[in-house]
Amino acid sequence: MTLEAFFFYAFATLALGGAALAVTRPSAVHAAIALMVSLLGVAGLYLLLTAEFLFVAQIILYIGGILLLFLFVIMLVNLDAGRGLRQFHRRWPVGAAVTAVAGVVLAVLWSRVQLPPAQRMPETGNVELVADTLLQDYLVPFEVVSLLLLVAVVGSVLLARKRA
Amino acid sequence: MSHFYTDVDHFALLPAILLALFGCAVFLFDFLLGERSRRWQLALVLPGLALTGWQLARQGEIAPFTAFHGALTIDAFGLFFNWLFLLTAGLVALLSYRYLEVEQEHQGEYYGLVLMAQAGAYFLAVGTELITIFVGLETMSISFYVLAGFLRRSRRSNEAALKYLLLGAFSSGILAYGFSILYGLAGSTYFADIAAAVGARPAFDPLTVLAILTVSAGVLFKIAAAPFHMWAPDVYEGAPTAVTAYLAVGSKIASVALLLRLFLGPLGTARAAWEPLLLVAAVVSLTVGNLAALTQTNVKRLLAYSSIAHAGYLLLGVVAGNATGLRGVAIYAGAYVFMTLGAFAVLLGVHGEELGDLNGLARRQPAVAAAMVVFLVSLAGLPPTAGFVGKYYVFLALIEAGRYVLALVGAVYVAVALFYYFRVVRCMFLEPAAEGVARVGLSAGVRVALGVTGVLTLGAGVYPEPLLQWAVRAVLK
Amino acid sequence: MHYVAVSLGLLLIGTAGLLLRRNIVIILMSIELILNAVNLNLVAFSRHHGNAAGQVFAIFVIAVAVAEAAVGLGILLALFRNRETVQVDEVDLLKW
Amino acid sequence: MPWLTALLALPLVGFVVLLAIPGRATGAVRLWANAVLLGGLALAAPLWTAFDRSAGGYQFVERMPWIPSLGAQYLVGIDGISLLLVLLTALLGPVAALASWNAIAERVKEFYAMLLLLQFGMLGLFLSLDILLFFVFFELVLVPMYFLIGIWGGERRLYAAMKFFLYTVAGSVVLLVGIVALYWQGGQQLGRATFELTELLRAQLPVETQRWLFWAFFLGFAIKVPMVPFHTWLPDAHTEAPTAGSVLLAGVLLKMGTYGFVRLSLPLFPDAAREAAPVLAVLSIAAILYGALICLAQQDWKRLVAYSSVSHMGFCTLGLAAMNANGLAGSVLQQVNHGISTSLLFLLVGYVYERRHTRQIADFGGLAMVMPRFAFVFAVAVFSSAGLPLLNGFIGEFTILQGAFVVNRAWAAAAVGGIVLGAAYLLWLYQRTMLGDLRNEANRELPDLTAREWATVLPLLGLAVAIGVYPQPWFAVLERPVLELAGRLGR
Repeated sequence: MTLEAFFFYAFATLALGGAALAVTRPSAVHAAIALMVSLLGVAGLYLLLTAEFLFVAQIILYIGGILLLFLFVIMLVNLDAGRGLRQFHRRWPVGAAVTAVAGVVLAVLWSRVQLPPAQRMPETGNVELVADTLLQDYLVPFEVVSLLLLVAVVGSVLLARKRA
Repeated sequence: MSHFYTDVDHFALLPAILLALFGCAVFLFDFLLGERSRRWQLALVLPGLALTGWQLARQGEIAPFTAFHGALTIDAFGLFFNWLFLLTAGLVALLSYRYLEVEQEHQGEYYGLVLMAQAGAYFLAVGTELITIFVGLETMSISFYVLAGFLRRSRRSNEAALKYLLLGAFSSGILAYGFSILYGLAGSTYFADIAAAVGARPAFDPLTVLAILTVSAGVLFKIAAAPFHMWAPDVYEGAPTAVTAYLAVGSKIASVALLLRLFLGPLGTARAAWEPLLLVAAVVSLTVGNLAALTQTNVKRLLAYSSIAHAGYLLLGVVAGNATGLRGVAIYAGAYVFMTLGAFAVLLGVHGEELGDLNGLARRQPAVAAAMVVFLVSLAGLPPTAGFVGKYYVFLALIEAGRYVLALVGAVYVAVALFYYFRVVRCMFLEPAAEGVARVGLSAGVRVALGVTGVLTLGAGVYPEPLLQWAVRAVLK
Repeated sequence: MHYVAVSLGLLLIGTAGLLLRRNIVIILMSIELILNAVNLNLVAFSRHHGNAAGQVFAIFVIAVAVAEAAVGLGILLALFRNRETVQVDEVDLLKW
Repeated sequence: MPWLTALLALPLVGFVVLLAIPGRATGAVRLWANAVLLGGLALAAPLWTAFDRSAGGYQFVERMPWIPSLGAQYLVGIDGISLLLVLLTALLGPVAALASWNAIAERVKEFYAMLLLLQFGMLGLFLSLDILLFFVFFELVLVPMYFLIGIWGGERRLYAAMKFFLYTVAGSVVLLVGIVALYWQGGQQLGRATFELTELLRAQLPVETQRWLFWAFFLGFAIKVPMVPFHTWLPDAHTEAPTAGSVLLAGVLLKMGTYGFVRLSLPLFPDAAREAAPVLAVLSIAAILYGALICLAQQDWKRLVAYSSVSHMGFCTLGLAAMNANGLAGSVLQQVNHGISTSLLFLLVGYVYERRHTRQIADFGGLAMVMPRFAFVFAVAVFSSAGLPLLNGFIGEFTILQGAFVVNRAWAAAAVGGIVLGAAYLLWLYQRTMLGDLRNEANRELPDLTAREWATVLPLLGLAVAIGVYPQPWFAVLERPVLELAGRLGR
């Protein structure tokens, strides 16, 4: 087993195991911590894929930003008060069946997939490469995403602020 | 300007820039001036829309072109849908004016979000690159999530926003997953490259099928087609009525534009794989929408189910797979804008949403009731209204494609739809009014909106030629 | 290919969480899992194709995830002010 | 002069002007509506003399582009068949309006607005020579009729209005698919897409296609006629509708179905029509006999008249099924006759109902003693409806029987049975209501026909007698179009 393979399986286990825990834990705080583990695993996979920029972005934005936001809200509304309650929908078999069917279909299809031939990454550093691509080829979404974030900021402030 | 951002690029982006600028201006004025600005916000929105319209008109004067290395394609198709967005946003702004005051949530952010949603929709109509489309879609969707929850005091509004967000974000995730597969397939996010890559693969290639499955799930959700429709009735019912109007019209036709761009563009050569999917979705949508609408007592919910059925008709036009079908989709989309906004304008005008609220409307406000009859007849698809022309084209397209059974199914559901639409008519004309219902004055905005939609719905039915000519040009090659 | 399998796993776990759980915060987390599945796909394909477009796409997906989470939690707070619950099916004024 | 357009536009203009009259000025509303409809009659009447009986094809044709992208035009014109139906419509419109003068006290303005809109739709249908235009008018009449029944109808008006509406729409959506398919198939044949009737008649459709299209059209028209087994909407709608509604429904709207057969189904799909003739005939005979038998069991005066329509329209469709000159001419004339005699019956029922507010046959008897003039008119109406010689019904039914006899004697024999039954229930109705002793004291003080009521029944009476005594001019108008059609059908 190569070192890379070892790391891949380790990170994959973290990602999937954390994810599985996150959606099954009754406590929202525990779920958030499990989610963090999962996100860390994904970040590790990014590193293996030589996407250093995303590795950093994942850690800072996701784990530093989004998760913090989640924890903050969980604390604010005292979510764990609901721990003793039923955690799953009454109609959970339907959801489980849908997921299972989708999973089987997608897995079977994926197992037959033939990807186009692989290409080598350019030799430039990852961060430069990403920055170049972003600003040359993806200028429009870059501009639009600022709108998106503006809307999100205005919207969340509007919705969450106390009433006058 | 640099080669990253040429004059052409700028010209292509200008309508969105204007919308964003005016949106920001609304946010800013509200922030700086507070209460005092609120009376003038409409005076900011309408010129913004007018300037946008001017730019669209300028774009329409020249031949189709692409910008940003093919990320945006300004063609008649995109312009057609953008004009529809413009009309929608303008009418929604007019409708919202008094409504927000009555609901005591008259806040400036509202109009800013309306413009931002339209800016996002702009990229759905002209975007030919996955990331642009995705970000545009999300800009629009997030604006709608916030708008749906705009009545913060109302639990129904909160819940509608929450449901919309949870399911909307889920569907965006699935759609993005599909996009990631398309990228994996082509190694590029530009439609031209993806189309070439898909075309080079054999029919029913697993990777293509995977992309189609996930992309269609996401898009069908966005246009509220069965079996991904379950959010629509709740969200339509719970959201503020003016927002529901925007949601039902703006979000739906923007997503239809997205669907056409994706399925006729990069996925065009894989037609054999997606056509059956859309066909099933269309028939199921017609069935679910029409049958569920039969028992509704809330008019907003009824219109939600009917909009699911309309998604079915739109999909039938795509399934037909010929030029007539695409023309039909464009005409149907146009008619849908007029008649649906009109119906919601009536609901806003009478300040009610239950069937019972409409009882005796013909006595209190005969003109409003008469206008509602026109909209309902058009929604059902009877002549001489715009809705008939749309359905006519869809049926014609199906018959040209030899799909007689589908045409017949679509036609039979017209009769079913009439049953529930005429329950509304019955309430307005044949039932006595409840005690103590006062005649409500119509705001100027509602009057204008009713007039415009009424004239367009009836006019496009009696003399459809201009609409047809316009729609013919808008067909994607 | 292995990365794609992990991604599919994340997608399915996220879907299952979304369809089965009642706690709104955990549903929002499930959506984050789905978006991570997307990103893993994108980055893996980016490596495979030797261009950075997939990574750029992933950045945008992260931005979208941030925006959705912020607005989602904002709505949650507004809802919580009106009624003290975060279980989905107690959000029942409208039929779910 | 664009004569037909003027005739068609008049009620529409009247409708728009009416909307401008304040609803409280009921007198002005009534006057205006009646004046407009009478004006329509004045415009239509000269067509009778101006019409060139020796010329084939369509006359007074006017054409304007409407939807060029679809090949649909505003194309109106008349031949002998539509001439008669246009005249009938133009006559029954003012009759219905005048008959409602006192009967309608509620929402007067809306009532007359609907009446004018209805008149517009009915005239448009008989005038249009473009199939899309035809369909638009076919649907256009539904909405005003829905309101006429639903607002001013009897106790079960909501149910009846919805039933009428849904039945007809269900048929017409199938008709629409048929029209679209015809447009497409015909366009393929002709090399250009068009809705123009005379153009489409040139297309040589394969029999298989004709068959599908014929049955699609059949469903739309058969529900409208209505033919058994699609007739169940009719008794409810006719019974619950206000008098004006019943008059127009029975007098004109039902003819839209038979007219659809004559104008579209038979000439466009002659091969399929010939094949379907036995089915049409059997359904027609079933309608004749079934309608008559049901009438014998009716307790409700108006419902009896309603069911008699099923029976009488059966004769019209039987004439169509014969598909020869006699059958077709008789069918068209019988459509006019039925319009006259059934309208008379509905008017008279309506007048009695206005006086007594009951329609139960058992509540009456011996009315001839208190209302002799009424009884006289009613007698003529009953005789005309029952097909007694020297009155119009006889001429129509006799011609149809002649036509049917040539094709199949059994059909004619069964139909004769229907005539006998018809005479039986009508005369029995007359005996139970008009003759005998005055059993019910409430009927003693009933006033006889007023001048206004006379004005509504006299023209119909005159026509019933005129057609019955001297039918030649009526057949003369029909001769050319009917021979042409029979030629197309190969009979």
